[in-house]
Amino acid sequence: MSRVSAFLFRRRGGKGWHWTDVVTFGWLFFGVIVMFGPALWLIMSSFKSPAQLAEFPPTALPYESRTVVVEGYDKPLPLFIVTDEAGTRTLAEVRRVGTTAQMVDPANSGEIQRVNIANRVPDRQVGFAWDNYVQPFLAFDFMLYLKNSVFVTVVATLITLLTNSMAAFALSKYEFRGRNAVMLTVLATLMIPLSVILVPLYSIISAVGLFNSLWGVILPTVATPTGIFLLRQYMLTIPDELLEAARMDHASEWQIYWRIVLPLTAPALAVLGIFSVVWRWNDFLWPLIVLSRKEVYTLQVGLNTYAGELNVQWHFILAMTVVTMIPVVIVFLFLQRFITTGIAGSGLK
Amino acid sequence: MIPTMKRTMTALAALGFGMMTSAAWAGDVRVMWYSDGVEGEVIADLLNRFMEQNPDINVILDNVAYKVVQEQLQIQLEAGTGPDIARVTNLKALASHWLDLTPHLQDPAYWEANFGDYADWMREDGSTAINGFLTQLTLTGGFANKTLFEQAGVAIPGDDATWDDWIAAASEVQASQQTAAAFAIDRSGHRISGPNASYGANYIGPDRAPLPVDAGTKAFAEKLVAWTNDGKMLKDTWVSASGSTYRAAADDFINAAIPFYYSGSWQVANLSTKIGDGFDWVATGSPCGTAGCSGLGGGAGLVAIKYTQNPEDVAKVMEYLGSAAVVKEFSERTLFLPAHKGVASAGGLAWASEDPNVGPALDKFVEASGDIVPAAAALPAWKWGSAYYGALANRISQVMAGELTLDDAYARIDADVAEAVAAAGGN
Amino acid sequence: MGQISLKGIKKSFGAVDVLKGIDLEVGDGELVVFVGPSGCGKSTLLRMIAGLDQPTAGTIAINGTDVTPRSAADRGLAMVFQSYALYPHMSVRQNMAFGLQNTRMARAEIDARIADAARLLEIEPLLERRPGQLSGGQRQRVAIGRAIVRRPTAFLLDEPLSNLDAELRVSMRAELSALHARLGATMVHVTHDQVEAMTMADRIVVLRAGRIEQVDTPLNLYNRPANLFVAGFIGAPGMNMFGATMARGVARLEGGPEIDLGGLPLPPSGAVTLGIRPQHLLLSEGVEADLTAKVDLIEALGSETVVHATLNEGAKLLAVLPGQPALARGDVVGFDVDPAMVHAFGADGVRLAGF
Amino acid sequence: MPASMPMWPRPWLPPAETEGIVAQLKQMAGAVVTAPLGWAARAIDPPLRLWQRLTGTGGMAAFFLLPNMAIFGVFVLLPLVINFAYSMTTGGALFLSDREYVGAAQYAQLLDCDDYTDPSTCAQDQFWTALANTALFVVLQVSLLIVTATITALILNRELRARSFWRAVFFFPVLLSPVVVGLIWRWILQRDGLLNAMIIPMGLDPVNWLIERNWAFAAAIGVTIWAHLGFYALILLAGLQAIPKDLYEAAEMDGTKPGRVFWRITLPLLMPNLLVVIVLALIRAVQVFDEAFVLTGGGPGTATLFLTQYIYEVGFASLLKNPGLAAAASILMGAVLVVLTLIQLAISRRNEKKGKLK
Repeated sequence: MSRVSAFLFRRRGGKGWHWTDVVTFGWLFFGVIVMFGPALWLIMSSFKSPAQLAEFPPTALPYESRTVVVEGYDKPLPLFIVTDEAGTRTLAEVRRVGTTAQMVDPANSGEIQRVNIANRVPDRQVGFAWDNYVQPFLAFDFMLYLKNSVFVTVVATLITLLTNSMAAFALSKYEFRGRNAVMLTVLATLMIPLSVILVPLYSIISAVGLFNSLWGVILPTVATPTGIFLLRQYMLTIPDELLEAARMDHASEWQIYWRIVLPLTAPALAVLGIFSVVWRWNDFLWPLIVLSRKEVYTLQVGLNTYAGELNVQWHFILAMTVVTMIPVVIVFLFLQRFITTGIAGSGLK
Repeated sequence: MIPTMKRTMTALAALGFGMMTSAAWAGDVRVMWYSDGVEGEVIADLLNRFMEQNPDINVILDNVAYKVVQEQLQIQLEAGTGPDIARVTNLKALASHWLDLTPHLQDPAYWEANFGDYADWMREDGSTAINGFLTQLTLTGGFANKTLFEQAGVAIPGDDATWDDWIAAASEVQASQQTAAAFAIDRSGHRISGPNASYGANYIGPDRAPLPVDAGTKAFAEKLVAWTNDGKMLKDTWVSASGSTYRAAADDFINAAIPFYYSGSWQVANLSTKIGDGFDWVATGSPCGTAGCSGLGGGAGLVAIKYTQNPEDVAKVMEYLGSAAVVKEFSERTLFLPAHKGVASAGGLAWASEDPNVGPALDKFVEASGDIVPAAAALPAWKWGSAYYGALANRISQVMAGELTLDDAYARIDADVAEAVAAAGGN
Repeated sequence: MGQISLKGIKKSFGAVDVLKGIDLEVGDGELVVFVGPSGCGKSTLLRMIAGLDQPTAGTIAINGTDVTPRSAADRGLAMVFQSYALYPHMSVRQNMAFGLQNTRMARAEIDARIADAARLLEIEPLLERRPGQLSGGQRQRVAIGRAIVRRPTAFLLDEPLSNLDAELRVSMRAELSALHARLGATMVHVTHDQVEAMTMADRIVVLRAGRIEQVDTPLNLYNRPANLFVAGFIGAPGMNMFGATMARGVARLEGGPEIDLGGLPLPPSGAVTLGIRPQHLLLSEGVEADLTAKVDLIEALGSETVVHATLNEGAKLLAVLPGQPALARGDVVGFDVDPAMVHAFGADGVRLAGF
Repeated sequence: MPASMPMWPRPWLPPAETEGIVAQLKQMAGAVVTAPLGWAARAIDPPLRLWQRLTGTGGMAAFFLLPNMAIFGVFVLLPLVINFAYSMTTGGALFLSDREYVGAAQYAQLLDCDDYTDPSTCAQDQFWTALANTALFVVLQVSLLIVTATITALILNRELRARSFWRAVFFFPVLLSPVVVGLIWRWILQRDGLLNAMIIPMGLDPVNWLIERNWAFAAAIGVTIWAHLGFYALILLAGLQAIPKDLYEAAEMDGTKPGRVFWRITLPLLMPNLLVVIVLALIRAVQVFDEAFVLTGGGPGTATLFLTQYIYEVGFASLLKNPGLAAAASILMGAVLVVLTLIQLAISRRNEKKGKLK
């Protein structure tokens, strides 16, 4: 651990500590706690039993009660640490009646002791409620939902990349009448939140028969103004001479797009791709509205079936949330270095 | 006429999109179901058994979030689509979309006899249709943390204790046991409507149009606000959201942060699982007001939807699920109160729980159902119920948050309800 | 075959007329250089030949066929861009193959052509590299290679040497000339550098402000510039220009000395401009110098010496003298003028008849 | 050589990383994906060449725009148009044909106030409360976000070990779904949540973070910053990395103090990125919904009720939906957004011009 921190905190300059260094590491330390802490806590909590989730104060680690099999009793009995005038000892609880618990010494099962419940605390050990993970996999069509989620994410991302880059190509490399009007429309809709057009969008989806279809989830999300904007800004930095060289090389406009512009836009495409994957994977509100048949549920929608009218089965939701986070994190780990390059180059500078 | 055109359009569009949509096949019956607890698994078991007996009918169970039933189902129905059967709580407001099963049932008289009492909750005013049945009867009522009361040395108030008595007792416990508050009520207009009725409130006018907020509602609302302000009522539940958002305080009760909790019978299974051996708890029925000691009935209904392609199969599924043996098993396994007259009056339900607190609690709710006052009994079958509940929760919580005065809130509630009625076309 | 003929080419961008009517014939196998100051329209003209821009008026014919409406892809020309415009994501080989693949050429043929061009340009070891990994000169060769493999009707070169450092530019210049000699193909070369134009061209087209000023071989341009602009543009350092007034066959320089230019076909009277190249001023041996000037600055280059001087009348004068004459700043020296080397232009700037 | 040697543009080369990325992507995608894609791209080339010959570049522009604009038109523009039509109608029906035309009545209803400074005098008091909340939220959230993102970018731009690790730390929440973000923080901030459990042992009084009006509002701001900080910090970081190092070296030679370096060198050169960040952050702040909705549900009372939530609840979530009123509210909101769009446009225009001058 100390070696890790020595590595992380060692300064390249190697000179003495300037106040800016103090601020830097203060901020970074704070960042790790505040940024990672909550996620770590989410993961820990996903291993807690329902009762433990409702507990206050919450514990950092998931615990489970220690039990013991005592002669004369069919089921394992939970162990408690009892502290009273007779001293501190570990007893197994047989039953509790009001404020009094009937307990036995596991070693000496004959004698029932009566203990005030205020004097005992459960004897617990760190234990992971794997059931939170196992149960949904058994009861819940996880593989089906995963398939749907992957389909939506992959197809939506591919369509997004293709159609947005084509549009961005036209908007950045051609002069034509109405170009500014198109650009203006795209920019204006950049800021229309989905929640505002839910009802009309829903009526369109249901009119074209895409209700309860994964395409109903995919299509409204792929024509992202953000994507066009990002890609166009990047394409503006590609010199027109390259396109002219290709024209001299007998290339058609389509080939210019496909073989010259598209590969050169790779960093911006990577950025849009990452965001598209993250967005589509995490999409919740819209799929929830469009999909109400289990064959077409995505993970996020399937997860939400644990939210009932009166009760929410948090332990399952937490566990499945952790599971659904994994692919996004993996995608990020693989592509994270492209993000900076892509943003740097995408004309956002 | 218009809906037919729309469906033709939809069908044409579906053709255009080829196999993108999974069209319902004849013989398929889709059930849209939400779960609060284990009932999803239980119904899946029951339906599997049904399919073994009826191999020609394929029942598909779509477990959805409650939000879907609450928010999206209505829009699906408007569009003339939707499942064949759905478990719904907003029964009355959507009544025009339900299928009349009468011509498809083998024995309508059985349905009339056993589910007839609640049939009005789900059919349009004046109709005699059989649209479905209640999967469970719910009744609002209180729960007390017996262990906390005992530790505080405070006696649990008796059956005819008033709300004031209960809150006074719970406050003593709060003071002695240092709990966060004395009590909590779920954030829901439905939840406070039973107590309102106990103070003489009535929402329904002679023409079945909504009445302005009356003295009974005001009496209880004033108490709630006062209790919130002096820290007796847990502030979090009501104040922590805006609009008509539902918030339950069950976790606070489970966590022993409140000695008294006013919710309803559906919580029994939940409390049993989560409290386990943590403390003893009892169901208390509803405390009394000046006009009675009423809770508010309710329930989730399983209804057939009239846009189905194969009503005969739907009727078969409904007949199976509504049969006495199935209702009994469902109730026993889910710890829900049955809404089936025969099953309820026969008694002897073998509750599938080892928790000693469960049986007495459920029995208490059955007993308390006799205390429902007429004004409360009429509410589930009233179409503007949801509008009224929503406005109550929305505005009273604003008073608790210090944003409105009570008088302003009453005026706002009346205006909100009137607006909702107007927006819905006023019919 | 690679004849290009331009007829009445005009080009306007909005209200700005960039080209004001260009007529030009480029013969097969000829290396023609367009030269002129920036903004003269030379690059625009080249792009119109290429098909990358459309003329506002006029026709372009290649080998007698009117190609004006054809797109760049269909004119059979190849172009080398100033920035080389190599596809950065392709290897050198792919860069060269791209244009051939677009014409659906057989793979074996493509490989053979690339191998030929690579050998010719000595870039064989670079074939698998990316443009980013090449030096400027190497990129230049690749850009030329990409044009060569196409076996085009004509090569269009848009300031291909301007991004190279001075030394490399000189050697590439020679290589390009050698290449032209070897390929025998028509080349149209655009440059703003008159040295480049002089050293490479079969014929030079001097452009200014959208018009052709003169078309001729390099030496003819040097020896017989058609007007003041060409005279000033061609040759380095630039020609000395003196305004003069003719009176009785004697030229009187502005406010100063008279030079007897007997025997020259000068008009008997009126204003003329006399041009004398710095190389054509000789140090006067005798007392009777044609021009007397005071030396301001001396740039000794070894083989020659550049003298900046001021005439008594205040006009500046530049002379390039052979060898290393013993001069110092402040010296007053006399220069002789060889009348045969004097250029004379009329008031309209056009070379006077008889010169 | 002529004295006025023109400034020729340097030959364009993509950022050095591009080639690596292309190679990587190719490897990752593998022949399985690229082969059919390449085949498809080749297959549609001949018909497209014909199309190009027939219609010229104008036709090609249309071709490239068509797929996106078709989808865009049906699923973005059309709903906006329908929404406008909705705002002129009343009733609970979904299809326009079933709705009753009422003209501007919904707008009148929304704008019906006795005193515009006091939402409680308005017929739709919660609309005005939401509007006021949104305005305050936008101002506070955006300014705080900019400051924290700038600090983070400055720090990440220092010569740190494991810089990509630190970058990932701050970027990571961007990957989480807004619902998850809201849930996590609700658990941390609720009365019996993690934060109170942590401060009680420190001898502090627990605070009901989501129930106290000001704390709840602050929580909404803090959590949205938490979720988006990384994205904006990265844009700013890209800008910082583009600032030539020799400027700093020159400043160091001059003995300039760090604060002065920041105000006089870093900030002016960072301005283009900063403007982009401000505009994007403004847009996102006006649209604030998911995280805040899950976190506070608009409470306490209506202290964190924002416009989008109001529209969502009125038009969609409540049992008695009023899509007409919601549509009218969204059109009014749109009017505000159009103003922001114009600002955005002006900025990007200016940047483009600057780029051309360079």
